[in-house]
Amino acid sequence: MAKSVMADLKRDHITKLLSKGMRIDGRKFDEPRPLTVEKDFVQSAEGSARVHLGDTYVVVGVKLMVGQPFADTPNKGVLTTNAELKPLASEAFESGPPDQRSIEVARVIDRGIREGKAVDMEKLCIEPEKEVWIMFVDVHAIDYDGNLFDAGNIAAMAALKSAVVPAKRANKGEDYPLPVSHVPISVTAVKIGEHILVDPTYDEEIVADARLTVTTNEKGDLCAMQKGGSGSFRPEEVLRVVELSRKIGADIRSKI
Amino acid sequence: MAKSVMADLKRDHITKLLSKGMRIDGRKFDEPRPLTVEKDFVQSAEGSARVHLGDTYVVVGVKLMVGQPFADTPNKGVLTTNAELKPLASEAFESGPPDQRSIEVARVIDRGIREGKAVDMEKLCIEPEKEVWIMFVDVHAIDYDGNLFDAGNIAAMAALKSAVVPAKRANKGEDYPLPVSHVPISVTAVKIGEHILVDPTYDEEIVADARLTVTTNEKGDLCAMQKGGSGSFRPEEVLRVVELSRKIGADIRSKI
Amino acid sequence: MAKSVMADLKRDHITKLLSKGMRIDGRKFDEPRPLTVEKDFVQSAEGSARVHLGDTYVVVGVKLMVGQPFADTPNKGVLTTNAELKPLASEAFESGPPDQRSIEVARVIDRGIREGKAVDMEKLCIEPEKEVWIMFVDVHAIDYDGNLFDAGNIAAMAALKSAVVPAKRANKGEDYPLPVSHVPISVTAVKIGEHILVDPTYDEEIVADARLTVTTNEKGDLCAMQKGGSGSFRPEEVLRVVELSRKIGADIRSKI
Amino acid sequence: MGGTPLPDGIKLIDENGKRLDGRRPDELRPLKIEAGVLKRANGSAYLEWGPNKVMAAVYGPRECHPRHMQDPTKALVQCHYNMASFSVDDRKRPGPDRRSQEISKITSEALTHVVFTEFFPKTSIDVYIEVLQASAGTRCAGLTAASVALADAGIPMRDLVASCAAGKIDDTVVLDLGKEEDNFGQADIPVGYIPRNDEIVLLQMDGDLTADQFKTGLNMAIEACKKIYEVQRDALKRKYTLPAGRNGEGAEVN
Amino acid sequence: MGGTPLPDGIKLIDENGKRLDGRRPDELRPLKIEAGVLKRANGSAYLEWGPNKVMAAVYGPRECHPRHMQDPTKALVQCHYNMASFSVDDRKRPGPDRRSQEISKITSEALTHVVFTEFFPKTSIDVYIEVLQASAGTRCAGLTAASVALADAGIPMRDLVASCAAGKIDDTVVLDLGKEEDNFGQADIPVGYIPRNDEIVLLQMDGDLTADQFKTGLNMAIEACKKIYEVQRDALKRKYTLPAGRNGEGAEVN
Amino acid sequence: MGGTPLPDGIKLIDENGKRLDGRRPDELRPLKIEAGVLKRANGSAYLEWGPNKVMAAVYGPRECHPRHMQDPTKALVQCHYNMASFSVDDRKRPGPDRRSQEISKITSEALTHVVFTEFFPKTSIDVYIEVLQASAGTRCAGLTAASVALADAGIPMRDLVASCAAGKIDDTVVLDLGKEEDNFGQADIPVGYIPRNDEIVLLQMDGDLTADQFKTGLNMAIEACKKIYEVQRDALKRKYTLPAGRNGEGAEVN
Repeated sequence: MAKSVMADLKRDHITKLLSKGMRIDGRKFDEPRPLTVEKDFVQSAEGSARVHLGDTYVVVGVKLMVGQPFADTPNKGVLTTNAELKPLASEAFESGPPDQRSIEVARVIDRGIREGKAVDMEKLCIEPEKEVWIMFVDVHAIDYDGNLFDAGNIAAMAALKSAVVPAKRANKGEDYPLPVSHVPISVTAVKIGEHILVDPTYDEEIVADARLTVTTNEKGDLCAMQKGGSGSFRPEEVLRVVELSRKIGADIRSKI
Repeated sequence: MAKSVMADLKRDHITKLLSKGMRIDGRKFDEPRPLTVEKDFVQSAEGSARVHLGDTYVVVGVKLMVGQPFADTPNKGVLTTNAELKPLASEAFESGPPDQRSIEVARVIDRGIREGKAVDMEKLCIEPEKEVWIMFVDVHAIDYDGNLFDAGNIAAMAALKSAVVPAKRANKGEDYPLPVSHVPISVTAVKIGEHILVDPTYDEEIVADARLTVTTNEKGDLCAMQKGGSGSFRPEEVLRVVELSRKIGADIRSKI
Repeated sequence: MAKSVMADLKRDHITKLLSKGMRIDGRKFDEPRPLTVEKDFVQSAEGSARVHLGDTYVVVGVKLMVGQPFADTPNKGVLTTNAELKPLASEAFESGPPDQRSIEVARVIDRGIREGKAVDMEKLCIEPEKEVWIMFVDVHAIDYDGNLFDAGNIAAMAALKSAVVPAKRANKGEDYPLPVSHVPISVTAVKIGEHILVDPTYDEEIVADARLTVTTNEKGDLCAMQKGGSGSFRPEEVLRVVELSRKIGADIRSKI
Repeated sequence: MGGTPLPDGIKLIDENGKRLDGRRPDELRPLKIEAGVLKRANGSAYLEWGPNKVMAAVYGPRECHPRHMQDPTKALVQCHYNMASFSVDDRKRPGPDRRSQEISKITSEALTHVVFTEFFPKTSIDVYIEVLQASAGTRCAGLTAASVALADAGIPMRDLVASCAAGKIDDTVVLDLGKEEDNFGQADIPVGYIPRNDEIVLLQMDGDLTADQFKTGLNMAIEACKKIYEVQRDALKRKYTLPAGRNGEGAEVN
Repeated sequence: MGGTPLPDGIKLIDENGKRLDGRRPDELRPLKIEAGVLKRANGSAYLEWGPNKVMAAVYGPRECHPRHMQDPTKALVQCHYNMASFSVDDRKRPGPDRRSQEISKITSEALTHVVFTEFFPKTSIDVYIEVLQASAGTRCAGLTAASVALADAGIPMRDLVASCAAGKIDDTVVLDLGKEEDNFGQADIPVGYIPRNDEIVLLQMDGDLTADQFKTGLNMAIEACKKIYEVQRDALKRKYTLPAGRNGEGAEVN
Repeated sequence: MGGTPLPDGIKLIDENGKRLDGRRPDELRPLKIEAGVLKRANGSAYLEWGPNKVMAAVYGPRECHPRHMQDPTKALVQCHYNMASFSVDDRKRPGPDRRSQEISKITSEALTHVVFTEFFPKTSIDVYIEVLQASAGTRCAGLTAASVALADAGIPMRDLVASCAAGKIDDTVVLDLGKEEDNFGQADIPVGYIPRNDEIVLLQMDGDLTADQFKTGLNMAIEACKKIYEVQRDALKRKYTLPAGRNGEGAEVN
């Protein structure tokens, strides 16, 4: 019960500020938090990045291993995205196998990379039908202050951009940079009452009615979208978030 | 405690009726419920059936995939039977991996098919020691009003009879009907006090002392048997259930 | 709470005796319990032993199967050690997958066998990089009165010494005795207050502050060590346990 | 949306603007819903939508287990989406995979919006969606069926949720992708919608769309949801005015 | 009962009516039971039956965990049958498989019938059966050992359950199948039986039997159970009259 | 300690007594610790030790779940050691394996010794150790970081635990094995030590050592722990006297 009372008070406080056009950390509604990206943070990974988006802190490592292609894509590498939302990063996370929340985060990040054609998967084919590179993108939450969708997407893209295919180690020729063709960027907004805010903090997330993540590419086209939360969006609100995402996504892309 | 009080009342009611020679739904002691069988209900399966046995509703799908034979039966296909007793079908079922109840249902149905030599498993051999057809029989409970053993057995046999080996899709020659040689049918009876009733409803099952399933073939021979419940049967009661099963089984067989 | 009160009383009793130089079962501080070893207890295993160390009762079976070597040791067999600490043996054990306690027991026994070079693993190679013998050492606790580390180690070594490689059954030539080169023996001591006792019973284990297992070989050299428990050892205490282990280990080795 | 190229010579839209199964771009596959088909469940609905066959069952409101998940102020709407192992061409291993867990989550969230959860504190309302035969669009089919099952269970709701996807094939925005269109198409936009209040409660998208194409697709899906909504209402009316039977005709579209 | 054909020239019953191991059709393998062999368990029994080696341990009545499984009116008898990984020729993966779960269930049900569960409401009586060496008939061996272990634990019981299988090999009904007979035979009928009241508490069958053959087999198994029952009682008497020792002789048959 | 022979011509110690990375036998790899680096955790520490990168976070004391694990007289210190899947050359499958469970257990026991657990009955103090990059010695690195994180969380402690391993390579006892030394060396002795009271709280060993070599190695590890202890204290002082920043310099050795 105490928990719920706290959430109510928090909601009241946040809503009152919003009605005056203010967010708890002083940002504008369409302003993401400060972003720092440090590529090549982990030497044992083929590609990696450490990202701080405000106080949200994420490390992504990319590993590449030789394996078999799927039967229906015999000349393409394989992408596997996993998100570790462990209690290291927040009291809100639990030990154990991936829960629905971490599966959703992983799948939305995966969808951005996959549908946004971030990596030229045909260049990860070693021998059609026999051998391809399996690409593991592991997203580790280290400190959780909201919006793991975007922090994870940014870190994943930075890690991919820094990655090298370890062909030599596997006796498959010379190493070469991972062929990154596109940089799909996700931008997440939440709806609190009638207000729409981008890049929510944890406190904003827990009082939000609904969430919408939109992933766009360099051309401003859409490659992935995910609505979450038990609230709703009106169609025009969706279109507004799409526009915000295109604008802010371009900005973030320039920082990776 | 409330649960147990309800069960006691239900038991009293059922027992009182039984002592007058009556069942709660008006059936005779040796009378199974009305049966409807709809074959080929699911097009994505190689064979399928939808069965209503009274209000018990079961769907069975048969899938066939190319795989390796077991080392000790190098020229035979492989049978795998699985039962899904999920909370969709009843408050009595729980989510999660198969529990003892669903394992028992699956294994008793499996035993009937296997020991009753329903399918000529040698005709499911593609190349001895190398490739055979793996036959998956998946029994899904949709609405549970007792006696999944028999409803599942009937649906499984109907699904097998409707199944086609998808050889063409797997580049293993022409499609051919699944070679069904025998039609083993199980009949389940329960003992409540001194009374023996076939094809129990859910209410009869939960107040029953013991349960006995007997599976017989066209010749009236026995191929599988399973006693359940914490009560007991006297030897002559077992023999009576065997006779009931032979008689009723023949009747059911004619309806598939 | 009751549990904790009992533990306190037990601890008081044991400590009082220890301060008079006595253990609850009359042993000296550096005296292990009576040991009986029965090799070849299980015919279905390639090697086996039944061991009683006081009232602690353990059965170990060794199975050998043909499999693939690890990439980094292409000409060596593979050792896998597993400990089953199941509720059969004690109220202190729980059902389910291996917990931290049974993992620790298995890994300490494994480390002794592995680092003590008990088996000449190169003689378990059938064809380099292709086929080797996989050796499974399964330690089953049957009755648990403390010190499974040593009882398990003794039973494992006796089982290995009795084992025969079943080459004939697998069409890999003639059977031959498992090539046991060394007999590493572990000796476990606990610290209760300032006292150090070897081969603790269950009651001594649960009141102990800390535990130290030292595994030595025929030369008296050390091959494995494991400290457990939330207490501490002073460096000179560690060295004393090392000396005890070398002395007692030699004695136990002569009995296998 | 693998964007896998189509086998040679096959086009998803022919010269007459017709799709592989003869539909127009904005045409739904045939849809039939029957409410109240199960005895044990508190509410249920069976739906056939093109080749999709989906059963939805509702249990509750009932005590929420485990206790630590109880919400003292409202009911928890928990959806469990499952595909039967035989519902697809290659047998699916039984049990929840990552895809079905994601669908369960977003479906739970969409349904939570329409249920008056505050009427039933500490309880759980469990929605089971079983896909018996799958052919693209099962999450929309499941959400559509689940709404009817909730209403059939007598659970107080703000409104029904209707659900349908739009998509893009051969550079054209179309409605309600079929199986081949899903495999070889360019984008998919599943939408869950409440007509009365013009609210979107489920929304996903994957593939490649311009902002304009997305807008077109979203509107197309919304218009379709309005039709589906009528089929849902008809199914409920039929159940509560006619004597329902296992073999009774369900409500239909097309 | 794979009905796998026997290797050429081998018959399960020879011209003198003797079986592979020299037994007559209605002859049991040697059986030896020792009660009270473990210190930690509240009751225990160790059994050797032909090459089978089985340990049974009983704990309880004790508080039932988890709580929601407690029965306010009686004790829950929970049997856990397990085969050691090294008990069979091909190493078994540790942990319960589907077969052992089925055996645990039917063994629990058989034992529940003889325990005065109503004396111990809300508790659990846990029975652990560990098969150390397996050679056909382990479920009967386990149930037989478990009954003795329950009695050794001092748990009030209506009677002991004795258990034995009949079967069919070379078209002949025989008792207590051995390993080869189980692999190459035609049918198996495990029976759990209470002599005092002529009650069957465990019964399974697989293979191919006429109704008459079944009747013959059932009677044969029942007669054998009566002998096994005496071995069980002897084991208990021996334990409670003689000083028991680890190396003490157990009760025997044959 | 596979004792795998080194690739031809490579020696772990050269003619000048220097190791592969140029260290002397008793020389530590560079060590840097930063306290208080996370916002959500009650305490945290980030450590770089040679190529190892390790994060430790502490939550608690907080209510212990599940309840049946609560100790009515003291707090439970529960350590969860985890290696990130990308922390090693061959990707590690996510989730706890047997090695990490063993390390979690012995680390929990070592930390329990220094925490005044009796001050916080019924609670749990959870310590999460995440190895982001691994290069031999991660359990010592984790224990060292965790001690600082506990102190940073303000949890009353008897003292800090410092941890370091000694080992044997090329028949020489050396300190703090590197990755190749670990792979091709002869023995490893991880030690957790409390300087103030001369207490060993973590101790393992594997490989092949004479009793004298062990004694030498143990002393060498203990002396190193004393240095590491100073680095730990410096990290905490720096945190509590200087304004800490994400990019602020941590305490260092070497």
